[in-house]
Amino acid sequence: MDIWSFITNPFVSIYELIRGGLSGLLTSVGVPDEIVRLIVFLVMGGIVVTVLLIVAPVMMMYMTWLERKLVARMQDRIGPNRAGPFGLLVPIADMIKFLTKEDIVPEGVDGPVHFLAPIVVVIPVILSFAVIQFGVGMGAVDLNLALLYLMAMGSVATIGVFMAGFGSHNKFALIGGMRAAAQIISYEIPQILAVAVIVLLAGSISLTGIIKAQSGLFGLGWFIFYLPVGPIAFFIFLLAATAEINRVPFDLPEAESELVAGYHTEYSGMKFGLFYLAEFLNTFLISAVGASLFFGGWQGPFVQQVPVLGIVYFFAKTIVLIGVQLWFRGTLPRLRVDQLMNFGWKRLVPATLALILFTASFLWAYRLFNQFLTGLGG
Amino acid sequence: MITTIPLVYYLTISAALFCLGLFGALARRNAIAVLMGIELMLNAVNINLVAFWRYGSPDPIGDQSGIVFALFVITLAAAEAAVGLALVIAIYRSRDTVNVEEIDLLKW
Amino acid sequence: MLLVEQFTLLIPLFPLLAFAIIVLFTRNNNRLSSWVALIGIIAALAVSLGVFFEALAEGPELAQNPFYSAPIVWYPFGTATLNFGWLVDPIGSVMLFMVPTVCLMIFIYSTSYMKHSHVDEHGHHVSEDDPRYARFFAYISLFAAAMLLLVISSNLLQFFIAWEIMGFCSYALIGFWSFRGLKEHHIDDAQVGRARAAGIKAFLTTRVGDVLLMTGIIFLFITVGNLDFTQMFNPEGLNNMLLGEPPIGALQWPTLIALLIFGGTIGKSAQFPLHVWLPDAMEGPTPVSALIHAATMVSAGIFLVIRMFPLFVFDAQSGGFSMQVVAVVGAFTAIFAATMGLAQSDIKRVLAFSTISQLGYMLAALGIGAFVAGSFHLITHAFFKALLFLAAGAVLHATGTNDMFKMGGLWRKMPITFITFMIGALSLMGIFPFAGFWSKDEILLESLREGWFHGGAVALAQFVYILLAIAAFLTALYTGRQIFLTFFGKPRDEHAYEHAHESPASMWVPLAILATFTTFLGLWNAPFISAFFHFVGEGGLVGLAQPFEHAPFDDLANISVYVSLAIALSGFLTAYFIYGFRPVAAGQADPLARLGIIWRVLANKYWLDELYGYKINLDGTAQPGLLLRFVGALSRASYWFDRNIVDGLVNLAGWIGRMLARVNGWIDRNIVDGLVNTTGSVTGEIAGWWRLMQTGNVQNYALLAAAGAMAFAILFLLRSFT
Amino acid sequence: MDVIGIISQLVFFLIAALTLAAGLATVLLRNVFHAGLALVGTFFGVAALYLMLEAEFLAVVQILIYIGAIAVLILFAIMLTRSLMKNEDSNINKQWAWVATVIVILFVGLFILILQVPWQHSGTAVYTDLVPHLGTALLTTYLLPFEIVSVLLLAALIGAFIIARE
Repeated sequence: MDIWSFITNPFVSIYELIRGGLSGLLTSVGVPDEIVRLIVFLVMGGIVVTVLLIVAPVMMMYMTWLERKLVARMQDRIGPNRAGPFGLLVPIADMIKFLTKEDIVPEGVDGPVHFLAPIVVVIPVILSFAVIQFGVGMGAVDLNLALLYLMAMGSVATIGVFMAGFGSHNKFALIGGMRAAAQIISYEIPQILAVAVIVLLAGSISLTGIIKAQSGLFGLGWFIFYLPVGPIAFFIFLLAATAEINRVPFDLPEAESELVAGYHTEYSGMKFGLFYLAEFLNTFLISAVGASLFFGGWQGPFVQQVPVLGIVYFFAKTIVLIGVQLWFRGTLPRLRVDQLMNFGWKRLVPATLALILFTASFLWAYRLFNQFLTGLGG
Repeated sequence: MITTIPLVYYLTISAALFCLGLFGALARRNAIAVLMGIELMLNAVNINLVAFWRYGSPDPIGDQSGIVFALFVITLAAAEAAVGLALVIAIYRSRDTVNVEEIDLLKW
Repeated sequence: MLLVEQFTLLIPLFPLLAFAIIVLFTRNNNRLSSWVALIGIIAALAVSLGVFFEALAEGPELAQNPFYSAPIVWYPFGTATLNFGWLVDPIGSVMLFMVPTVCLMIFIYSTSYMKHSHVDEHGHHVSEDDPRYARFFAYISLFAAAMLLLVISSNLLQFFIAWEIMGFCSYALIGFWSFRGLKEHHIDDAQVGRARAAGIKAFLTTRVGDVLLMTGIIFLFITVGNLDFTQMFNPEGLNNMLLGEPPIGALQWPTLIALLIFGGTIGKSAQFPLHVWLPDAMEGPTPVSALIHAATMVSAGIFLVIRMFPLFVFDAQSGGFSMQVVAVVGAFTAIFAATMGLAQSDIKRVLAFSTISQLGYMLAALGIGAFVAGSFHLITHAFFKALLFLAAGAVLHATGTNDMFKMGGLWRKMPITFITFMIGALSLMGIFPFAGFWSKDEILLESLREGWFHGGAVALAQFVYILLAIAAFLTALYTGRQIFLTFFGKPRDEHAYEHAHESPASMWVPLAILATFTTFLGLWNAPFISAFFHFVGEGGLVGLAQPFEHAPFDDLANISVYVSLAIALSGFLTAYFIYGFRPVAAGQADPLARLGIIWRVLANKYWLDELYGYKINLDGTAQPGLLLRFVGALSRASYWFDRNIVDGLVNLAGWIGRMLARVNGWIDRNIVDGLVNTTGSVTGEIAGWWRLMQTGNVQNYALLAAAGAMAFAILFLLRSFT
Repeated sequence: MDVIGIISQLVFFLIAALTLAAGLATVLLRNVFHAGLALVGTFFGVAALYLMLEAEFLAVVQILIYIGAIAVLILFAIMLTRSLMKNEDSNINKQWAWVATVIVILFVGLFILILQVPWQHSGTAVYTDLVPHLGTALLTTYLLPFEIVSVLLLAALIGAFIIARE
């Protein structure tokens, strides 16, 4: 391994070094091959998971900071500015607060359900991170069913929301939970259909495949540029995904003016912190997925030569998309329940169906045209 | 990996799950619990279909009929759940109960 | 190499797209809608011409290696697959040249024709669009799309789908004025009634043929196992039909199927006895008549016979008589319709009967095996008949009436229309050198040669020749009558004459273009050139390997030319002596009416409408024909019979029964009841005990079912293990 | 048997035990909501079994449809009909003893049957992307059932809507 490739691709290089060293060590000690592979698999998996589990909460903490800053600017305020420079230590203070606050369990709650709900909400999100491709060759797993897997994980979170709403023994929580569940299953459909458009374009349901399909045009052949399908699909995806994770303007399940705090009304301390974590990780997740599907993920100029640029591109795109969602939050009012359901079922679903039909027929015509061109050449 | 677990294991689990589901469907009072029992039975059947595909088919890649049938079963289960639960809710609205024993308009 | 052929499927797609766009988006904007339709048909024409020229470049070899691809898997079931695609052979490519060209002319013409002028409350002449202008263009676009789809169909089922779409379009367009909005001044209630009845009549009459056709297709699929034109006629498939029991007596399968398919043609191409719808179809707007008569609907029927020609040939070779039937029906219809055409006063109806008659020519030609002559007449007829209809439309648009006895002397007012109409009429009569002359003469020549000079006498061809020759005379006669009544003599209705004016450019330019085609198209297959024959006939046909025999340009041909020219001229001269020499004055009856009873027979169209059709009166009312009335009367009679006699018998039986029942009742109450009550109470006791099984609890039932199933399973297992 | 084999058997037994335990909880738990959650657990276990059988696509579909749709629907129905099931004396009906007898016999019979039949393992280890083949099979060989199932789904959609609306 020469120094240039180490500099241009440091993370993967370090990973490869550790793996090579470990397996070499074990083989030289005389451990059978099969066991070596098993141990290396477990150890390297552990390392990747640990890195992910550290990066994700840190990311989330600074997203809360970003949200406060941005929303404050939109509301003509300064935002956090006391703890540390530009208030950069506020998230840390927040975390300490969450960890040290008393965990109140109200009377009459359904004990195990109430206890497990925040965990069930957080786990699918973290599991989803397994398939995200953070850079060139930097995904925990390169699953060939990655998109389907992401959708499946997104739908599992509903169970957690249900548990929180039902287990709290509180009518606000119950209504919030039911609203959340109805909203999630309603908006799951346009989301999956919008993603299906991209699947049609890329001809793959693996995230790597989709990102690779956008490598044209000097790393800028992103699906968002596929007019007119790309922007429309992206718009629908963004709306549906925002609704699916219950953020403004679709934050009815936790509408503070109607339902106190929705399904997590009865949570405090670190359990509330987990809900909070899940919400921000979800925001990060859908931004990352959106960036991968529509903006080429880690694709960009010179990424083939300098792979580490991929991480920069990926995070830049993701943060811009997060910014867009925060912008929603800063500017848009909340919808009513009937408006929400009507919009989902009567506007988004038909629109996405039409879009799929259009894309498919367009691709068909394009293929025919290509055949024609081939005929010309022959 | 596949060779280390005999087919019999899967069939046994499937049989056990099927029996549990049958018990749920036949012995629970709550109509929704009855539907849950039926879902368990369908799942058991699916395990069988997939296991037979995996172990029994001479060409598991080219001939995925086990998977296809499992997919159809899942689809039918979804339709069944939707209609079944709609019926339960309709009954609940008109008779204020979801206890299967009280829903006996056909009684002698 | 440029392969325009790859884009054949786009041809019907363009007008279809135009239809969709008009219906979905631009229906509120008349001008835009007409442009959409025009662009659609122009695009179709462009691609069609590309395909046509490519086909010309391929030459006669194209017949055995047609442009063919069936990439669209419509439905795979079992081992058979229905694939849709395109098939362009020589005659198909010529149709691809003819159909969109004529359609384009009609479309351009319609943009002006569908405007109506009337006098508003201030006394000004106002010209405004028909209230259903956009809809009209949507319909004719769909019509053109269906016809183009039919022409390029690779599969009989695809063909049938297009065929049925056309059926619907004809219904919608013939009945186009079947209701009337508040502001519609140009139509009256009588016309609304006629349009309504005519639309239904056209639809239902053609339906009879369509059902026969569908039955034929089903039988064909059963016996041959394939509906693809390229694979249907392979020898094994055809020979399959001869295996097994013949369906009805001596009628073998190929004959039956060919006749059923020909039934479709009879309906669609208005052959006797299903021709009754076509004259009434004149209630639609004139461009529609032109579309139906020239480019689309009736041509589709002939084209069906052309496509299925190998089947007819096979039937003839295996001893069937389907081709004879085609020839006899065609020849008979040719003369039969021509006689009726003599006695019509409506300018469009004369043309309608001439269409029926000319279609008869084509079928007679196909029936005696003169494939190329029949096909060529189909093409030329499309051009000159479209021309005639559009010119007639210009006349009635200008005069506001379609009664020829209210016209007269119009040549001064409408010179261009007159000249173009004359060209079309001369072509129809078969006067040298117009297109109709060449194609019609060829049919006569072929039948003449077949009948007497081709190795012995063939009675069928002789019959055909005589009938067609008489029909040619009659054709010239009624066409001459039409010309003299319409354009010559003194105006018989001053108001209509005053109102008349030359049409705008968008109406006469299409006329001029069509007239050009009519003048020169015939040379394509003139005996000394025969280019059309080389292209279409020399390679045989898809599914028919042997080429058609090319008749030499010999003495017989020369004589035949003079004979047919003489027949036509004599007919025209007869017309001149009756109508032109001493013009019919206003209010005077038709000179031919002196024929008396024969005239009345002809003018009333042999009373066929009254016999089995549906008579549509001028005032918009309609009466069912005798057959329909007979069926109606029959059902009324059976109703009466049922009410009075059957019911009476039943009532009598009832009364007797009641009397007996009284006696019985006593016995019953006193003796039987005792027994029954005993039985009943015993049963009741038992049942009261048994019914407890019906708990109404679904889980009980399910448990019993599960236990029962299990018991059976255990029984089965025990048996299999021991 | 090698180490990997032992480990995979251990994993299998773990999954099997969890699946059956969750299934048992589904049919026995008194609180219907808890039973519903146990049902979710069973679904997860079955998905894991699919993974053991190398049917990844089906595993993901199992999670997406069974957990994401069917289980959520069931939990919804439980919430909508919740209030009446509070003070119920028993969650098991009167015929439970009969049912138990029947299922025990059934299970024993099935188990004997499973052991008796000489199963033939013809499957070889195949790790390839099965999904393209599956998609092709669905749209060619199984096109007719596929279309019928889609019509059935539409019918169920409309039917459920008509039945459940007020």
